[in-house]
Amino acid sequence: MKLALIVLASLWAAPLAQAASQPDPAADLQGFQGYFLKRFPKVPLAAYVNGPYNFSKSERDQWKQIIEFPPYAFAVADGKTLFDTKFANGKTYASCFPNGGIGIAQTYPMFDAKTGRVVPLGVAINRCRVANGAAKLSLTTGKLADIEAYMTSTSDGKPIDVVVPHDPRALAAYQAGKEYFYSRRGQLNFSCASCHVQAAGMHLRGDVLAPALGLTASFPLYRSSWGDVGTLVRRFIGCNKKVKAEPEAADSTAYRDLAYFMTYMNNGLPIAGPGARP
Amino acid sequence: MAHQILVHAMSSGGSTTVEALIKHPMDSGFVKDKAGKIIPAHYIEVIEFTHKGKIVLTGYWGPAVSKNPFIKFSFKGGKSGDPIGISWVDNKGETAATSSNIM
Amino acid sequence: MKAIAAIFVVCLMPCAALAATPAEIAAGQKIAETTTLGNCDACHMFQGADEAGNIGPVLKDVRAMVPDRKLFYAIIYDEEARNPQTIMPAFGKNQILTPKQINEVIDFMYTK
Amino acid sequence: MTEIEGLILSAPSRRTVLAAVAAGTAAGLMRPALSFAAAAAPRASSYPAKAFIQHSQDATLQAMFGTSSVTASADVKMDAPDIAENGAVVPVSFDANAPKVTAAAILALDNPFVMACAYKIPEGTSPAIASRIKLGKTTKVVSVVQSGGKLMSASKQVKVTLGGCG
Repeated sequence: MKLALIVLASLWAAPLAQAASQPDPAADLQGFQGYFLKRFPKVPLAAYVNGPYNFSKSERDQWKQIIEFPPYAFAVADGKTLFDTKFANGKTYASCFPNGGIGIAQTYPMFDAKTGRVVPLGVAINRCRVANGAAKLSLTTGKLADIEAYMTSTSDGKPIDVVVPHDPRALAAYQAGKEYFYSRRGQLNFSCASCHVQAAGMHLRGDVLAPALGLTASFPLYRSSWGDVGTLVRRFIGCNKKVKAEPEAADSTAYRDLAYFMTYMNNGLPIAGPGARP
Repeated sequence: MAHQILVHAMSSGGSTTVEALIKHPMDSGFVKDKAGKIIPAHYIEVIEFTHKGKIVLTGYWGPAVSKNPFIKFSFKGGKSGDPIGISWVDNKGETAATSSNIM
Repeated sequence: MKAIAAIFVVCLMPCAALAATPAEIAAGQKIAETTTLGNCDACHMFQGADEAGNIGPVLKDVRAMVPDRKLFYAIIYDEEARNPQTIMPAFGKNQILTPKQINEVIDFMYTK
Repeated sequence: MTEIEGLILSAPSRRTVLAAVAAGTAAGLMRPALSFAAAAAPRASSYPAKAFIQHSQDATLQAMFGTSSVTASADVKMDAPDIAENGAVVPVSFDANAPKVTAAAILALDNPFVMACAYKIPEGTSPAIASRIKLGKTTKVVSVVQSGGKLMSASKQVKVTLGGCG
């Protein structure tokens, strides 16, 4: 037993090793991706976007059957309709984004130098609504998730390209997200990393824990347990609840920064959203 | 955007494969909502697929068919451009129908 | 049957002041297999567990693995104190299980 | 940890579907259907309602086919997972190598009602259908095919597990 615990501990130590005095996202990224590539040599980098399906053939076979006609198809279709629908002022979502919002999801979350805050795609969609006189939508599910599903589908296969600029506020946001990721919380005392780094690829009862590498690439997600499409923020709230911690607000700085760190760690991996999971 | 039906019909080698995804809650009547109240059963009972007006499959579904049901089957014949009709009726008497062409 | 055998084993041990009763062992099993309580099988494989996880060590010949009951209690109570890297929840410290429940889980695990 | 060879990117079919949905052009995709009169609504009266409220295989088959006599046959192939990823969406398909198949049914023996779905299969339609069903708990799933008036079947135990965190 002692031996097993020591082995776990050493496996776990690698991504934590760079306890940062000065945030160095590029070095973190190399360490983070390298850790997983070394630990699971059979899984190529790009395949991490398929999460648990690299670790269970049975689950992978079911997933292949499900994505043959994916259950998120309605969300993509509805999202497109919403995306193309004019606001009262005659403008559309396209007016708020570079390239009319098509093929740009891989650049989010984005650091906004004006406000000094991280802006995930969902927040950008809401900003667009407010700028055009419409009310904000829920950041977790429903119409906003559908719009995000459509926009993400237009980036399918594009490499994730999140930028942490040399701005102390951006670096601080990145660092805060990293600390959130590695901090234990809740009655169960798990960090995000407990499950998605330390126990990645292992079975939690019947479920395979997806590695943190690639995790954000398939969002928004259709989860069978949700019965519809939800955003990354919805998952953050769900995970916090599962470890019996108080979830943050959907629009909180904590979740924005966490999404920033986690998505940056996936830089270079292809967008595979919307995705489907159990 | 209620009652959508997504259809893919593809002909090859003298037969046509039809795949469809139907938007429907398929509530079983066994699940409670957040307030602890049973969500009443609401599911498709009969679904019909036609090729040029002739029935090629009739499905009888119950509450154990998954939400947003998927079905895949194939029939002999059919060529690109032929119409495929799909229609359903559920236990509340709601109906929907759509038509699409074989690719 | 297994429970009865376990009582004999416990009675033969010089350290065991009191033998675990079948009721205690059954209570321990219930706690171990209930997701909102011990949820042990989420991470640990043990005989009889249905579709257990593999995050923690397999719990087999547990008495040989952790012969010291006090140590076993401490592991369940707060393993992080002993091993800062562990992901085993602190069932006692964080009040997921009561001391009585932890002891029942131990009684059950000593039959494995 | 038993990682398997990585599956890079997504299946082509997913991309086809996605592209079609995104473009909104592919045949029949995303047409809101209520106003569409292309096909008449099926007759609800044909629904074998009685077959869908039974609690045993025998009673279900009796109500559906008028007989509960069924023979397990290697000519019925069935595909279902050993362990369901999620009980709410379990892909199940069957493929019968038999003449004159006129109907089929999928049963989940430990569901509240045994019958999941049934099909009337006209001549010219292949007796092979894939769909997704809900399983309330671990259960035997049975595919029954009516061939020349006789019932033949294949079955498989499908395990439904609890989520990890409770």
